Amino acid sequence: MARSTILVTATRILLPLMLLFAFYIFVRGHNDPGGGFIGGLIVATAFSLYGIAHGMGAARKLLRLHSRTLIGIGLLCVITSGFLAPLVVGDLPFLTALWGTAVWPAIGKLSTPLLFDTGVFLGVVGVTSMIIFTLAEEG
Amino acid sequence: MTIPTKMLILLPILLSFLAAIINILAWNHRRWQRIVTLVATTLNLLVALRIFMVVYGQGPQAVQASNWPAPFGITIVADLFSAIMVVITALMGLTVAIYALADITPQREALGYHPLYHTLLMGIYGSFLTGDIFNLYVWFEVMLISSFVLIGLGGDRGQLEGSFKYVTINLISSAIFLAAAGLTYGVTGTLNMADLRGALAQVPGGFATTLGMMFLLAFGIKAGLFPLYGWLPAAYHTPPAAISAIFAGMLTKVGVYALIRVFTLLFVQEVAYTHSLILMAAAGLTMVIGVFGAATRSEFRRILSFHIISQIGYMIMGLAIFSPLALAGAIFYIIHHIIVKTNLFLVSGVVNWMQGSYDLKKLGGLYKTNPGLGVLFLIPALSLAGIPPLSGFWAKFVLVRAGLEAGDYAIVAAALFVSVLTLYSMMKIWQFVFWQKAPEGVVERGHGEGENGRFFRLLPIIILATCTIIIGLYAGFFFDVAQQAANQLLDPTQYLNVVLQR
Amino acid sequence: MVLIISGIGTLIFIYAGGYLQGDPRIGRFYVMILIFMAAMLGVVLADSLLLLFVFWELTSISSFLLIGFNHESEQSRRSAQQALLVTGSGGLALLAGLILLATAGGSWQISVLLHQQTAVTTSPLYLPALILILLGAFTKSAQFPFHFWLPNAMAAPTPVSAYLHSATMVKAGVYLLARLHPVLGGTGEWFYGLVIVGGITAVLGGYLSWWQTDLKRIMAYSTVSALGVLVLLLGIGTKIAVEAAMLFLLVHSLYKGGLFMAAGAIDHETGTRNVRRLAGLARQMPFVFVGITLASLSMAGIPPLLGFIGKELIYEATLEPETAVWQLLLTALALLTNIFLVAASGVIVIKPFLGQPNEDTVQPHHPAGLSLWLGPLLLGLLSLGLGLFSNSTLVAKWLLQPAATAVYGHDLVLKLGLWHGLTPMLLLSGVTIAAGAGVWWLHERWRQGVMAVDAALAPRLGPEALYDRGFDGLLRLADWLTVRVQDGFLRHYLLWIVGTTVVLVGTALLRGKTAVMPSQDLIPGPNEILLTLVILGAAWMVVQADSRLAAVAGLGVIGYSMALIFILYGAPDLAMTQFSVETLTVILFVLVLYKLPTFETKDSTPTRLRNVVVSLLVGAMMTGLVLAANAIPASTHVTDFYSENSYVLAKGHNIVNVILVDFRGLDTMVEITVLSVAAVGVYALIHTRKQQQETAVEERRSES
Amino acid sequence: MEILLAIIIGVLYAAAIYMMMSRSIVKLIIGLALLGHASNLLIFNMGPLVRGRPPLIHEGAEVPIPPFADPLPQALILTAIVIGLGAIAFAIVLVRSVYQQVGTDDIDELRTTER
Repeated sequence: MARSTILVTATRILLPLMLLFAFYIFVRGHNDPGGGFIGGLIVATAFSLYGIAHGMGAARKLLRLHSRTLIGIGLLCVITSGFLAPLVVGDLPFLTALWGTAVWPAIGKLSTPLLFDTGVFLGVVGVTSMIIFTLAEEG
Repeated sequence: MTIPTKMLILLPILLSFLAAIINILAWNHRRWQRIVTLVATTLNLLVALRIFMVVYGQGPQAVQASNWPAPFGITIVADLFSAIMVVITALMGLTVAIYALADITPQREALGYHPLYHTLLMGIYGSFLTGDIFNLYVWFEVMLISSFVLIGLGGDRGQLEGSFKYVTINLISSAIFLAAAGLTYGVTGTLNMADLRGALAQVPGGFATTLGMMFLLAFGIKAGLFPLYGWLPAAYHTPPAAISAIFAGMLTKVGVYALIRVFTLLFVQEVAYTHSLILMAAAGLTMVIGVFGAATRSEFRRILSFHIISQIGYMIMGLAIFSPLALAGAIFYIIHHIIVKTNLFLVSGVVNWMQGSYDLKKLGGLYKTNPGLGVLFLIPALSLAGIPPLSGFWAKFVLVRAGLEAGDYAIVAAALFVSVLTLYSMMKIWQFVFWQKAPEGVVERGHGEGENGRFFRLLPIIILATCTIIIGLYAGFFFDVAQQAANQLLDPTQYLNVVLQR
Repeated sequence: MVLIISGIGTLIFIYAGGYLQGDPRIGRFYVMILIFMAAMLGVVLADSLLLLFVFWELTSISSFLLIGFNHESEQSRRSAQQALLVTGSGGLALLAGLILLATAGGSWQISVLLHQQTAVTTSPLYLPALILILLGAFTKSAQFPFHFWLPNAMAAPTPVSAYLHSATMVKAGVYLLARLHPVLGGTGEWFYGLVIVGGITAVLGGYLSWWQTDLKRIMAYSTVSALGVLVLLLGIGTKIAVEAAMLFLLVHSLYKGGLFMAAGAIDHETGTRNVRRLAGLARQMPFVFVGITLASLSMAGIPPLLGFIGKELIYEATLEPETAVWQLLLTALALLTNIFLVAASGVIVIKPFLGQPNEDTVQPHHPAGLSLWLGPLLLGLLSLGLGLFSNSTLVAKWLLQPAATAVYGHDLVLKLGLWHGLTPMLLLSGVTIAAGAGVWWLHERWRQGVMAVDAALAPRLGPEALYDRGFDGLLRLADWLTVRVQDGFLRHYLLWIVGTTVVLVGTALLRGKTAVMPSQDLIPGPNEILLTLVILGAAWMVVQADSRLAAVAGLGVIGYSMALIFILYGAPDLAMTQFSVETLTVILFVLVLYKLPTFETKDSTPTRLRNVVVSLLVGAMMTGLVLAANAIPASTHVTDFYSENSYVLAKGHNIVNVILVDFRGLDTMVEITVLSVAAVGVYALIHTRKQQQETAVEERRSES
Repeated sequence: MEILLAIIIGVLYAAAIYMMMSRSIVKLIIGLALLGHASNLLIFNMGPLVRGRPPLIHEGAEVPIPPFADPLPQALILTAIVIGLGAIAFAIVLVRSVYQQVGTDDIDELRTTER
């Protein structure tokens, strides 16, 4: 695939910006439009752009983790966020929300819904990158 | 160890989910995947039995996921019917997993067979346990998409063709389901099924019946009702035996479960129209047309596939008659059918493993070389045909009796007629595969693979055959349970109270 | 009955040991026979109708397995299947009949039902119950027109024929009728049903047995005939008739068991059962000869064997009915039947044992062993002994009287004897024997002619031919229908589904007479109208597209327009998601589609027209549904709860997001799982292909 | 606008069904995608339409100020969209595999196992 120099340069700048934006969208999701799903999609789009510019192998390397592992970790976050309440506090149903008290910069209070949304975020990144990488490499 | 009920009911779902996650993470470690699969399915059987005992002893149990009271959160609820289905699912989950140890090739395992198997089970458990109509849609989807992948996994041309039809038609069913769920919310403002029971009664102008018809179509496609079943015989005979066995046993029954659930809990406004007319006609036609297919095909698994359809008709017949006895018969039939049908598919797999074909004309002589397998085939086959004292007889007996008591003579006549053809087609398989001389060129295979393959293949078949016999011999107990489950369905006061925390 | 089952069963066991000597499958055989024996005992001993039915079906199944014992022969398999289907269908009718009977009589216990005769016979369920039960009994006991399976069942090994298909299983139907006689009997329907069917069966069976050449078929038809006689007697239902039936049951079991075992011995020793090819066996097989002679004499009703007493009682019974017409008719039927049976017994004994051997005949390899001749001889002697001592207490009081009492429903005292004085019955017996001898004499001369007539008629009009053709026709219909419905065309499956949807949902919608006017309607602004037009245009573009790209572009336009709708009506989350998902979908389409061929319009115009009509119907229906749903006011309690508690309890400002991650978090958990599975699926599909290519490459490499 | 929306929904369903009943495998997939759109729009129309007021609670407030759009259908559609994406992605790739195996996009050819 012939790579255009503009795209290569652009993605180098674009990638961190898009990642930052995705993170922003993801974090503000609980209070404003956004959330894990959309954030994840943006990340995946960023990596695909990078892949188109630099080759899918490079994008894969940049992602470090295998998409499959990412999916697994995402799902693990989801189920963990559900199990926290019944296992830690006890006698609460699965997925009951727990909230921390300390307020963290940028993300606010730690909570199980946040962990849940993180799981969704990671899962979506894994899924979309897996689909795109597989298809692009094969094609 | 006692598990709090709040956790217990969700455990079948969560254990499967967890197993799937671990299997995704352990993607390239086949040994670990196998261990996880066996451990998870075994644990689930124990959990399922525990759920059954709790529900049997203390009545329906509910848990509000995320701790929001119904109808605002999503309620997971197990009444006796659900509990029965969960136990059966767990039993099939374990036995088929054992069979799969020998049947699923390493290539398929490398493509994600293990995680998919667990997400499939997760979807099935979820469908049986949820008390929310939209949540039911979601569970259906996870079950479906897992089945999509499983059915196409590692496939040749035939398998791809089958799965293509399967995918297309099931996506249509999903679309109808989604639209129906949306419309239901539109006219009632709620999605919780217990809440919907009261709300639908308020819906004016017979619109509830219209919604009922949409659900009938959505679930009818999954259950394989006439004339919506086209995908089933097109697809079920294509994947490996272990996969088609779990499909044959469980997937259509999820549709039947959903039909029974919504047509006892939600759509009981115009029973004379919905049940006595539409469902009754569907039941009769499904039975007859299905068995016609079975009587005339000559491929082992295609015969069995058509039988699934035919027997779905019996279950729906119980729902259509809509008396306590008939519903109990339908539930009994489901229990019996899942075990028997799964088992027959497994047997067909063993036959294929030994002689390398599913085509009746290319098989033969197994009675001479493997009389034990013959017996293992005859038990589920005769049970399917309703020969006493095996489980199928009691199921049929209760339904016929219920039909006669309700005065629905036409459907009873159809049911009896269908049983003759069922017997015929089972004997057809028997004659070709076991009695007739092996045709030229058939070589017995499968002995070179070592005793492991044989053991893992035969053990589940033996377990399931034993279940069939036990259900037949202790039919009284099983019928009693089915009757109680049916009573809970027809009078859902307990269900409503426990869900809505009244 | 118990005595017959166990007694003959024991003899059969010994006999089978000899008959199947050296056959590796003898273990299997014994197991099946034992299962059958248990089942048969169950039928007879059960007091519950349900239990009786359970055992009844088990006898059918074990019979199936035993008939097909020589399963590599096509003939055996066919006969086994035929027998199973005929008796199995009857069994199902019986099941329905028994359920009706239990409903009418209010109990499943036979002992309780016995006192419910009035309640049962006056119930509206009586007639259907009777018909169904009779169907069950008639098929099992090989009554006309279901008799044909029994001669075919002779494909079974001889011990099986002797045991199941003459002594026990086929008697189950008669047993059932006898057992239920006190409950169901005593009505006109009962009388006519049994007498007519039994009469036809008796005569037809006798007639057919007389000109067969296969020893076992001769016996099979004479069994059919005997069963007919039994049914006839039970139909008459008087005291004498019941006594006669019970006696004849015993008589028949004894002689027929003996005859079969003898036939088996002959078959075993000579390799043929064709009477035309047997002669002069008396010398080689003396014990078998004695046994078979005694049995045949009993069958022919020659004094002093037990058969004679049986015959006398039958005549006595047929002379009993009130009206002269029936007396005459029944007696004539019995007479005719017995004449044929006399002739048949002549055919069995005289030629094979006493005839002169010629070049056609087969010589036995060696004399029959003890286990092969013991059975026939014992049973023959028993016939003789019981005949001689028929007036003893043993026979009358202990064996037959209780049985007859149970069937008749009232106490009765039974007196038997060889000599009753000069009665009409004795006269009839004389006529029978004389005429029988005459008919046997005719046998040689008429056989050719009879066979020709039969060969011409049976394939067209015989019940077996009708059964075959009926069943074939059914299968052909089934095949036709299946191929029609399940034709492999996905589009047809879709058409079925869509058509059913339109019919069912449409009908329900119209039936419901729901108002289809939304309760509120925003006046659309210009941009909204424009958006609508864009979507409609895009839809048209998709439908009309000649190229893939245009279709995908149209699809994309629709998707993005939807995102706009979402923005317009306060759903920014939705809009963002829709926008990004649509982009991803389009990318996927493009990635994949450029590998696929361009559209070619392959549908014919009528097909397309049909599709247009169906699609428009669906569209109209969905619009109707939406409008109808909009017209119905919905409760807002759920959504109110969300907006009230989203911040207060769930600590989130974005209600949609709070629903997703908290209120309905379970949905999202599953949703993300679905997505993960889909990704695994994409991976699996692509790699499946890779695996296949690799194996193909390897195969090619190993070939070259 | 509800009426217009209802018409759009009907048209989308009709187009979807029409596409699905054609013999081309690609058209079928496009039909499936349309079916998903139609269903989503149907659900969206189930809440009362409100212009430009998303279900957000403003900073400092405890409840949203009415009128605002019904949040529940939005959440349902979000779930449905994501599930639809999964299904469509899989279906597209499946179609490609089928095409590579069978070598035609004619659905009527896909019946070798049903004879």
